[in-house]
Amino acid sequence: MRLAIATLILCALAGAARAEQTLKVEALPNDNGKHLKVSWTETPAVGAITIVVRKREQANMALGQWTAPEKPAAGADVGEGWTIAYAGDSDTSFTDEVEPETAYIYEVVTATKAVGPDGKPTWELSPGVASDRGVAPEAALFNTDNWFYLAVIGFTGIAFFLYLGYARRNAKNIFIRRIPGVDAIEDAIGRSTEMGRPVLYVTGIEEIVDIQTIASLLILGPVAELTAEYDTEIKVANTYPMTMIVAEEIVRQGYANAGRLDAHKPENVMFLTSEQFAFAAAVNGMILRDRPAVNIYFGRFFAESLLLAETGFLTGAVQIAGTCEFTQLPFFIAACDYTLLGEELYAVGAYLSREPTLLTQLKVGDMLKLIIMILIVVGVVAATVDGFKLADVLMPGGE
Amino acid sequence: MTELYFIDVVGAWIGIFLTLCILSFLYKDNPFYKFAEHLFVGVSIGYLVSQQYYNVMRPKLVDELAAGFGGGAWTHWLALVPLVLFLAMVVKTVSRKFAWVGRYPLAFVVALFAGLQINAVAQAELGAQIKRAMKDIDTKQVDLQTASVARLTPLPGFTPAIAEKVVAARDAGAFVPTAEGVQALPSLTDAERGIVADNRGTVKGLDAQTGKGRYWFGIVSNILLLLGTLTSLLYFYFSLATRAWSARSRGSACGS
Amino acid sequence: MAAPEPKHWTEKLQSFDRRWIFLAMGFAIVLPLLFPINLPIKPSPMVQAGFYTVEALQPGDVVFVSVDLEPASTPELEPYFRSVMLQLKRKNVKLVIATTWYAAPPLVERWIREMIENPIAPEGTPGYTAPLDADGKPMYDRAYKKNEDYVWLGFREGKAAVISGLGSDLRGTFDNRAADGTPLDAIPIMNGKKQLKDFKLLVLISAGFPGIKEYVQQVQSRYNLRMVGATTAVSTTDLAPYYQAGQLLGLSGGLAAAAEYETMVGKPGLATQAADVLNVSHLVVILAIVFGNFIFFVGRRRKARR
Amino acid sequence: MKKQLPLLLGLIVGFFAVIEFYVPHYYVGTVKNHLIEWTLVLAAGAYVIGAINILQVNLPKVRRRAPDWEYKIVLIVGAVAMALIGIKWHTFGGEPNLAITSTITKGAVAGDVAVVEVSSDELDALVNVGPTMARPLQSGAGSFEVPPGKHSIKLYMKAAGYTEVTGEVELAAGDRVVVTGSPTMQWGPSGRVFVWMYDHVFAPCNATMFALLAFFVASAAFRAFRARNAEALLLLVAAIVILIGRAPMGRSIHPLLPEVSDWILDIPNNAGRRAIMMGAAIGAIATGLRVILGLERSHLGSD
Repeated sequence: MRLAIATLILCALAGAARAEQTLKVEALPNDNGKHLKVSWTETPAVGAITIVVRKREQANMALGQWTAPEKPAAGADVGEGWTIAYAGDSDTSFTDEVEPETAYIYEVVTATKAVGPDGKPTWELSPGVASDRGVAPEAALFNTDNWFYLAVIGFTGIAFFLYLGYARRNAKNIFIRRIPGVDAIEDAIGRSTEMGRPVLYVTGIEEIVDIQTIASLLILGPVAELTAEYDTEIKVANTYPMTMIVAEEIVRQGYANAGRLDAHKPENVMFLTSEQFAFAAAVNGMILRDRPAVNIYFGRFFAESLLLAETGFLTGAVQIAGTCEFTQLPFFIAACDYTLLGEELYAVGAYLSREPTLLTQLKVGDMLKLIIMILIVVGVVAATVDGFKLADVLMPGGE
Repeated sequence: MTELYFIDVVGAWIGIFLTLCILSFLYKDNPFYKFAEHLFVGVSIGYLVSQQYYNVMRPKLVDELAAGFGGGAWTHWLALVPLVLFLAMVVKTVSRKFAWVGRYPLAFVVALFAGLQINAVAQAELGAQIKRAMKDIDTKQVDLQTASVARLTPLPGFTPAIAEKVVAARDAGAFVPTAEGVQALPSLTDAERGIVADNRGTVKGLDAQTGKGRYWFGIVSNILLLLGTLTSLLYFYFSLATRAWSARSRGSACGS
Repeated sequence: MAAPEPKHWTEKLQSFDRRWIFLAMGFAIVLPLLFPINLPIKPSPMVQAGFYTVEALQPGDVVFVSVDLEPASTPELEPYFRSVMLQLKRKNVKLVIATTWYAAPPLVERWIREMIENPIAPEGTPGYTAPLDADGKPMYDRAYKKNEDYVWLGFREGKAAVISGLGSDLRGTFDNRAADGTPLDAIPIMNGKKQLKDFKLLVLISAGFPGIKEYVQQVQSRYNLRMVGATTAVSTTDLAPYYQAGQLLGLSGGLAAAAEYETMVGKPGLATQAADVLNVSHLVVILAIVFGNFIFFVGRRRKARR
Repeated sequence: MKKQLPLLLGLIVGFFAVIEFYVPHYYVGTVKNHLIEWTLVLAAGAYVIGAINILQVNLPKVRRRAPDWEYKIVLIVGAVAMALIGIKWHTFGGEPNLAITSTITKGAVAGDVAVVEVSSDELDALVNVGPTMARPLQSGAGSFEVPPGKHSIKLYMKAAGYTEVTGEVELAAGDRVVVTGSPTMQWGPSGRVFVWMYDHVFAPCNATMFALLAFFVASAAFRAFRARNAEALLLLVAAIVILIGRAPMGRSIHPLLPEVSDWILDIPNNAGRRAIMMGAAIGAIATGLRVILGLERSHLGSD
């Protein structure tokens, strides 16, 4: 026992005597399989720099068989199989990007400026400290930093299926609060039939890759059904061709469900242009010249929201808008008759069709919101009372 | 400005003419606006078609297939997949009988981005906002005696330069750790002294946020923020009818 | 049919034609341009933070500039671009420029020809005193040379996906070549630059989506990048939380902030002139609100008394 | 059967898109990038169908002389013209020559200076010899005295949309070099006519449409901010405080104004914003799941 302690003190002393450079190479947790973390202890004296070189494990080059170039930069090849991974003077660790599934050996060296025999500046290298065995990056299969998001999505999925059974059995007595904007849709379409003017439906300014555009298209189905039943024309303005193709399919489906497939006019579902303000100009033209009785703006909108809404007000149309784009809500509230805020856009389908799956979505959303509210209160109390950061436990990575 | 070619001078006048055409829309819809609108929409479509071809179709489809034909790696043949899906979409718009073929590209695109958006939204919107909502509401004052440059910079009246000067003065020992001391710091330029003076204040300003105790205005604000967030979340609850009374007034608030 | 009772002036007011307001707004925009009032401009903290972060750069640093806008947002963002380019060029900072907006390339290429390939404020520009560098010499900006002092990478379609691509593999996203086809390996300022984190600072000029928000969400926290930005007034409230959370080192939102940035760089230009327009037009909007309420209350009292 | 298979494809692709976020393995990352690239190609290809749709919508109106049919012609002609201008015609006969040709004759000039003589078919091209500023050629010719050494030469036009002809020349004292090369007019997205249309049609219309917003904000404010009830009054007061607070003059009217307007934005506005964002996120997650799990079929069309 005493011998062990003695040797410990000895090498501690030895360590202290000559500040010896140590090198550590490790694979990163939650890594995509291409990164290695290289760290060392000694920082170079002023004017000197640290150079770290790497080589594949199989390359049977002996250590130290390389010369430093005049201006060492990361990525430069030096001698057989060795490449510079890092050259700098301030850090004591860095993350290196390497080929996946290959083991690498690193060597760290401090290089001080010196004048070579032929008068040209060269680097005088201290004896290199190399990692004893090759280390390969590890590709993780599950990112532990993101577990909370998977939990949220998993909960939503499972609760969805559990509640769906219940919702299918008694969809009638499921209570959901009134949203004035949604009730107004059916009255407005009725009004458009009386006035004999078409319904204008704008699916937002974003491509189909955006969830708000997908939500807008899913609402278009029931709305098209209503216009088929009330026997009035629906004009759908789209910003992107892909959205137009899906919208045309959905409107056709709506007319088919209402049994009025013959009344469906494919050319009423239009691709105008993808440029934001040219689209606003084209829709303004439609509003002024076709004079629709109802303007429905569902989806993602940006600066052109007020252009459309103000022009619509000029023609006296009933205007119903819905978006999650926070910066545009004030413009819609100021200029439209009814505005759906944020998540109400996703709830419109449930009100129009009272379909079990859509009602389930609202109920599951409420459950998730309740859990999140409790989490926030608990998190704040914990953070305030004894500084325990629940947020960092739930979501380690990120801001 | 170097003098322009004649054609560019003509172009400038065309630009002015079109600007006035569109501004005439403010008066009322008129043929000039209709002309400018349709020309603008047409030109933007042409711009998009050309831009989409040279920035997407050419590099990601035409060149890939050419490389594939030229005996490149097998990965170039992957570009056939979008080509097949695209042809399926064309078939759908052309013939009603084979329209079902067009379902595959639509299902593929809608499902892919629904999935990607779920995660993006879960992290960037839901997760980030929950994290911000969970912050400690007990905000302490910043102690000028010990705070680092990074802690000092966000204070009102501070810039990175002022923070460094305060830390330097503190290390030199000649520094009174109060807002007054900061303003009276000899090494400040008068522009910086003006900035500090502008942001003094015992409620919300520099004086309130520096010292050893608590920053009360910050605490009250945080509590209000927390309560505001929770009540707003409840406001949108689908299962509660509490909003019936406000629905009527909100409905009329924005109805004219 | 007796002649209808003459309309009381309050009823006439009810059908007030909104085009008078358009006329008032028109004058509010034109008059201050002709007769400048030059109200004082005091830089706000967010703008100062951005200015000082850029000021801290050293000659020879390489900065990534993302210009995500279209002609519509030029009035709010061109003045900032001109000022920050002057600030960077007079410090001889190298520039790598790119865009994720399809409507931007011809506009950015014109700006490059006007402001980067030619000096913005060379020696002897009236009303401009260049700041002094470490050893007291006045720093002037000069004509930058393509692929030596700056690189124009051009545009890539894909919106937010491009930004996450820049974060992980910048060269792959631009197929290893600049907009004019020169391979990136042949450009000196590009060596060692494989990802966004290899740049000293990111200067993001964004008019909307995709823009600063996508840069913060996709790459800022993952690669711990230093970023400053400018945006339009309407998105400022959307992006201010990122400044408060420390993810953005500085933010200048809208024309007012661009005017502040111009005064800090020391070369007042378009934004400073337009700041007066901003003040007067804000006044017109406030008057419109007050006048609207006046009509409403007068009308309601009239109805109540009848 | 025709609807089950696409739904299955949707389920697989959607499930992968969800899982991708949680598996850092680089295989998964490359597969995701390929999928995204395919959707980009699909979206670009969709413009072909978009163009067909535009013709389907507008041509009947022209044939039937529906109201405003003349403007539909302007639209179609504008689109077709801009698309044609956007094609790189100048590269069809092989890429234009971008390098200068230079022939050096030794010892042709006295003294320790060298002469660069430039001749170009493009009569008013500009030429940069080494660091000197651009100098226009006189009807295609020009000669410049330069110190000996390496010089980069660039021939270009002052208007955008032309190719640049560049090259390097190594000159010793007394050399005379004849440099020829002429910038050619480009077509396609950075071509002369395309950029002209962008600068003089696209940009003014784009900017002016955005400018209309200033007028509409005033008229919307005039109409909407009427204090009908307590809520509308609150809306009105907050709007005015922030309007003045954030205007450049705000700080000089009263230093407290920007403070109050910032507080309104930081606390009450932020609370509402946070709740709406969280609620919208929950709604988006539920909608996205509905699409992936195949509970939503309307986008796949009728049988």
